[in-house]
Amino acid sequence: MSNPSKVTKAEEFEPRIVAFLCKWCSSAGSDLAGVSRIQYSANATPITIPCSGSVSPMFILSAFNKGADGVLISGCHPGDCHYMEGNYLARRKLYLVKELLQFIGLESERFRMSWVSAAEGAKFAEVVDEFVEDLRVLGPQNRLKAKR
Amino acid sequence: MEKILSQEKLREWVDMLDDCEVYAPAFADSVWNHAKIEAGVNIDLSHTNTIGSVKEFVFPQREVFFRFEKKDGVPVLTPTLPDPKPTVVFGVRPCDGRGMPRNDTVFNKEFEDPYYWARRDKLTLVGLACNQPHSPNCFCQSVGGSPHSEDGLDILMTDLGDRYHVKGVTAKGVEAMERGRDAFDTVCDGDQTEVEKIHEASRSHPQRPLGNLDAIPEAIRESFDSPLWADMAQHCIGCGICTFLCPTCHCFDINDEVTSPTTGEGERVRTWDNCQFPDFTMHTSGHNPRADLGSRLRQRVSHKFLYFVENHKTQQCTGCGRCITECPVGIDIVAVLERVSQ
Amino acid sequence: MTKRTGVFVCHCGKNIAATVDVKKVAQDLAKDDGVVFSEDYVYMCSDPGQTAVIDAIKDNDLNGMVISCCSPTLHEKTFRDASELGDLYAFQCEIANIREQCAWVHNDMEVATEKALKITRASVRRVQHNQALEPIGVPVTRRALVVGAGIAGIQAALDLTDAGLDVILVEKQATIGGNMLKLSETFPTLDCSQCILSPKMVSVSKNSKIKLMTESEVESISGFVGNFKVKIKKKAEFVDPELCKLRDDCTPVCPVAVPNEYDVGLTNRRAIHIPFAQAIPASFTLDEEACLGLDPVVCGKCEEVCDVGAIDYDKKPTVTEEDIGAIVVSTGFDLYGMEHMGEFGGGRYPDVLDGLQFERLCSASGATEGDILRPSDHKVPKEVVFIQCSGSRDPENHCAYCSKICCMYTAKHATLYKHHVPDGQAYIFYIDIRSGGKGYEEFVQRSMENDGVIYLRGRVSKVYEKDGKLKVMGVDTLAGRNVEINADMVVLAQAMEPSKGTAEIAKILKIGRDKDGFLAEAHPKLKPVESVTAGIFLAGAAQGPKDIPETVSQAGAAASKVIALLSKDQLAHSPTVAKVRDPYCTGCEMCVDACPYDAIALVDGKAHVNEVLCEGCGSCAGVCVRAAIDVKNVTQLQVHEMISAIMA
Amino acid sequence: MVNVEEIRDYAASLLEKEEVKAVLGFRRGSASAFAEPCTITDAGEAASLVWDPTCLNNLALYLVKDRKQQAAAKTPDNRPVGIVAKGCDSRAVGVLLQENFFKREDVVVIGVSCEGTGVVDANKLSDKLKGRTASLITFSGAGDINVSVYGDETETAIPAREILADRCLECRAAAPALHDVVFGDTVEARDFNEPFHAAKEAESVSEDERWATWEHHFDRCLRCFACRAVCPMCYCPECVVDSTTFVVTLGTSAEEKANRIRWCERSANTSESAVYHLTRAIHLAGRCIDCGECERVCPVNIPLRLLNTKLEKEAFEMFEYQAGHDIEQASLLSSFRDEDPNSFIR
Repeated sequence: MSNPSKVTKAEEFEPRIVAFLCKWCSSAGSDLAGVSRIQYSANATPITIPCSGSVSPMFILSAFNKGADGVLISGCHPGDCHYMEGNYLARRKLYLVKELLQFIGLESERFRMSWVSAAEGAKFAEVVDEFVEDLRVLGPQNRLKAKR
Repeated sequence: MEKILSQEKLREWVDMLDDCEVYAPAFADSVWNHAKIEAGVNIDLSHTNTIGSVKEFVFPQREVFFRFEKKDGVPVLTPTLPDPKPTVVFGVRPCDGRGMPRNDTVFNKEFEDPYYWARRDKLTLVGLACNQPHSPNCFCQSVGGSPHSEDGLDILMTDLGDRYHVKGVTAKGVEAMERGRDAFDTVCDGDQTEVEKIHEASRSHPQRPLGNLDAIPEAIRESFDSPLWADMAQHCIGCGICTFLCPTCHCFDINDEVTSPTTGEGERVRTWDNCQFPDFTMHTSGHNPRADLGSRLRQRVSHKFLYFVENHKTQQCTGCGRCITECPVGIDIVAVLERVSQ
Repeated sequence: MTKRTGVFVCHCGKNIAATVDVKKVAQDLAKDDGVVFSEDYVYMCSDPGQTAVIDAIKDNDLNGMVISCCSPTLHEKTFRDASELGDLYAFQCEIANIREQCAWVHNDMEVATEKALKITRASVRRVQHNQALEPIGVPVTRRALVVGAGIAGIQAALDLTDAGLDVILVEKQATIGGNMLKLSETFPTLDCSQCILSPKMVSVSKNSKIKLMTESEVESISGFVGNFKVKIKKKAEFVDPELCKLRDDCTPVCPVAVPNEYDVGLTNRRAIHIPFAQAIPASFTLDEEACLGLDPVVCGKCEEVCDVGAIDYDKKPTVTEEDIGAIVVSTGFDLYGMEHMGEFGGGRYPDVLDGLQFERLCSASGATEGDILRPSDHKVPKEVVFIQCSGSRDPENHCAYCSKICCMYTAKHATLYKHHVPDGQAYIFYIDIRSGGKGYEEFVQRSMENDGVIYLRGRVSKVYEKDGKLKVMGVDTLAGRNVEINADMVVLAQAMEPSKGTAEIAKILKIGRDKDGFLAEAHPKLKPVESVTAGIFLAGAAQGPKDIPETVSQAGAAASKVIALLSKDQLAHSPTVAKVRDPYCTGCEMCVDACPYDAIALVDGKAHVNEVLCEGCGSCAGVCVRAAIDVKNVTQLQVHEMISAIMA
Repeated sequence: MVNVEEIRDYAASLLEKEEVKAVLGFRRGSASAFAEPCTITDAGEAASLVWDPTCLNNLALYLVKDRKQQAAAKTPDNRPVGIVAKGCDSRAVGVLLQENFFKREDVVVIGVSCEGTGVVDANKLSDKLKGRTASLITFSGAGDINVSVYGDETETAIPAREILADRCLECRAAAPALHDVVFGDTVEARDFNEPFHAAKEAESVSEDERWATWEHHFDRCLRCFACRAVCPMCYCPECVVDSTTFVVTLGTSAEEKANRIRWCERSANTSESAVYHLTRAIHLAGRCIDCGECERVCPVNIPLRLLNTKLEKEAFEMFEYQAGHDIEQASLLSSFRDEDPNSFIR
């Protein structure tokens, strides 16, 4: 487990991730990770939203502006959306957001999307851990972060 | 102090100003603008006019007034007065130079703006006379200026082809010349005559006329309720180009930029504002006394050619022509004044 | 205006407190803007904990509350109810999940505490902008839909009508009864399956409150709990059940023979047929796929001979839309395909049968009229090998799970075999015997002791045909030796899997499935008959392998849940619905297109939300470039504040 | 060749027959060598209309302005308006119709095909002249554009493709598909650049280079909001990121006023300007019809069009969606297909 612990060097970079989790699948999936006591990195702070389809691109831009090193959006698998279509709308919209962020040169690893069902506690943990590892390599996000 | 500076010695002079930040025009992104001159970079004074005016050096787009935070429930303010390095700007056109005393007046009238003056005191403007108007929209002479006006400049340079005539206008300017004294040559009689000839020729180029300047305030006053304004603003898009690029527009907004809603940390910030924006005069109630673009155009023109004249006995316009050239829809302040005067 | 927010941080015994410094979280939050009360407590959900919530609200005049504890799926309702008792609007109370999403998944106290602080802080910022909402009252359609008419669906439908509700019972097949209809006798009492099922089937057909729709399937659903609109597609009814007199003039002239589903392929039937003699509805039916073409030019023989004119080839499928208040899904199971069991000769040798085929051989209504004969040569098998866990409990190759009923029905099969063929020998290969259930263990013991069934603990590696015999190569792990049996018949206790079409119906109804494909219950312990979607309930083997008594119990439970739901005059619809900010809306209809519930329409050029239809998914808010629409209490402002709080 | 007289006659007849209350077109102005927008309400004024590659503006903006003015007016004048529209401009009308901003009968589209050319890019011209001003721009038949420079009376011929706007070089529909009348021919083989050429070039460099470029641009942004103000699709009553528009009605509560979300601050620094521009880009996804106005009006010449065309490229390649082509289609972001890209999702 890549859980940051006291033995990690003080200078090791700890990425800060804002994770938008849909209530029905991914938040429930992260609950399952909890129930299953699967240990994973504490770097991602969850915000539970009704559906990945409710994610406004503003949430992502805002998180980066406020200094997030990574932004994760996680929803139900295609076909499994509690609201039937929200994740499909999210997929299209967030594909464009991802392309736009890459286009202006934000490191492509910093924005991530995943489908995590309520039964995929282990996958949720993996997604977070992988993300944290990738962000550790990249270092702090300075490109879109407000310089104040 | 008057000196001659050969083209190739310009760089030498600049290098001697090594404790200063030096700016000069540079052509990039299809436009001339001020660029910071790093060591070894060539200075090109063949510019027309920079897109941004020199007001940016004293009235930046973003000025932090102070930082605030809450400590044990008590608000704590930390002042943030700017402390810039001495700054020298080369290639300032006389119209921009003339803007500066007007800005000084505004920021010094009833309340001395410490942020403005912290920057202004450290700023030296090295002007470059216009041997000919660089745009059909130049009208400096029509507002009482000239292509070689020294007003507001610390130094005025005149391009003599292979060399510059350099005149120290203010003590600050003379000091800057002193620091580069080794680069300069003395002025001979022939040079003096040539400068005068060039200045005279530059004044003889036709510019867009404004007619009788003294009659304009009254004409504007009389037209206050005229439908003309709405008509002239018919295609205005309400953007900030005319005022943001203007060397004398100085309106600003003050905002608290809160970085933490939890602790209430943040900064109080001054940013440019613009009378053409919809919310410029909007009241909390939602009432907007200048709800339409016509009244906003009227405000911009009135401020420059009526209210400022009343308050400060001069126009708040130096005829640089930026607002005309850069307007996306061709709104032309000279044509506007012409119609108002009719 | 800053809200007066209270915060409680729960220890959850040691569950949270072991990894999160709950005292620090509470103390740090006490300093935050808008927080006027912040304390930790050992068990918030306990009676004293809830009382503390009520007292804190009253003593501190709170108008916002954050409980930092376990997942909101567990106690959001608990604390919202407590808040109401303290005279705080329920929707002013939010849960910060610091157990499942923090304490349980991290082990370093410092980092976990930091994260718990962020999570709680974000909720505090959110509550600052929560509106005092009250549930929206929605009228209820007092009518239930039962999908699947096996024993589960039948039981649920009958129980529902007992409570006075109208029921639509939809069945894909031509008759109701499902898999239970195919069984001969049932364990452990060995009563005849049809004898106990048929009366219930007849009750269905005679029940005026049940609208039975066979050869029908749910096509789509819209709406929400209490007010679903369900489109049901019924296959073309070529034979009019009202006119059909069951004279059977038609089948003799039908030139087509196809395997008979009811007999699990052991016999054939015609394209026009009656599923079995006691089918409900009692009518012949024409199998569209098998029929030569519904074209009088090609065949048309059955229509010619039908004197009553019950047959009409021009009938078309129909789609009806029904208003439904609640739904029970009881779509049952299928046996894991024999073709997967190549090593046992499944699907290859006629005398290797699955459990249901063996039931048909034992059944009096089967092809052999209850005589156990080999399908290949109609001889009485003298040695029969039963293989348990065929396809079950084999995560590498087949299904990972235990199918639960096979131990019992294999014991039953062996017993029945011995009753039919007293001089025969039955062998059972098993891994474990799982005989939990009233009278079950005794039944298994009887099969060993009274009927001499030989139980061999071990797996079978291979079954192959040699010299007219089925050679079963196995191992007896108790004796520690290889076993080789020359069997006349092999019966595979195939795993149960969700019936074909389960994935499809789950998708249509938007109810989840578990990793094995069975319909997922909302909570494995506390909500075993609820699906994740409000108003949709689960019954029978569609939810997981189970036997008849369990199925009937669950059907009754599902029915009682529906009855409780539909007994209300109004249902409380969550008030966290979308709201349009009129001055911002330009009527571009992007939200209208994005809404999966058709809950938004333009009224006077502005989007207007039908709050009863809105489920609060926020797809509208996600696409509105003007931010002119928001979901109440999860507004963009609130999310912005949460992001700010986390990143501060 | 488009005969400008035909446009004038048509505009005059619309006004004479009172089929429209006004015609939006172009005329020569006093401010520059480029044409300026005009609104003529009298048939007699039609003679002042011009048509050539200096007619840069997308006049659909003024349809939007008119609708807003009429909506706010005590006695609204909802008579139709005529608009001289290039291919791109007509697509803007298409999107506005798709988004119910006005009705088809509210507008008379006087379509003009750009045929084998387009409009002049002021920045490319500025590069040629190193910032000096063109005093006259005329056209020779040979595909050249003749430019006289202010203060220098000689005339220079510049090959059209060197100073035509990128959007024109990449244009796939130079003749307006949506129109009531169209002047000029549809030229199929324009033989300039492939669609999305500039965006493809911009995305072909490394991530760090891309960021260096955009950091440079975002840093220079003045936040004058000319890009937003000129965009016919930016008709939101209140822009979520520009902070200069503010909707307040009688029903607006004090709380709403206090709680306006500040997605980005007004400060013109890199991060805030990035949020502003990226928001605009994503809010225009599937709505941008590539009129290039944002880029044209930018006083510091940020290549804003690239942000939009990048997304339109993705919309076209991944979702087969083209803005302004079908007024009945569901908008890009409120629709989806099962086969939309999924592999980028973990």
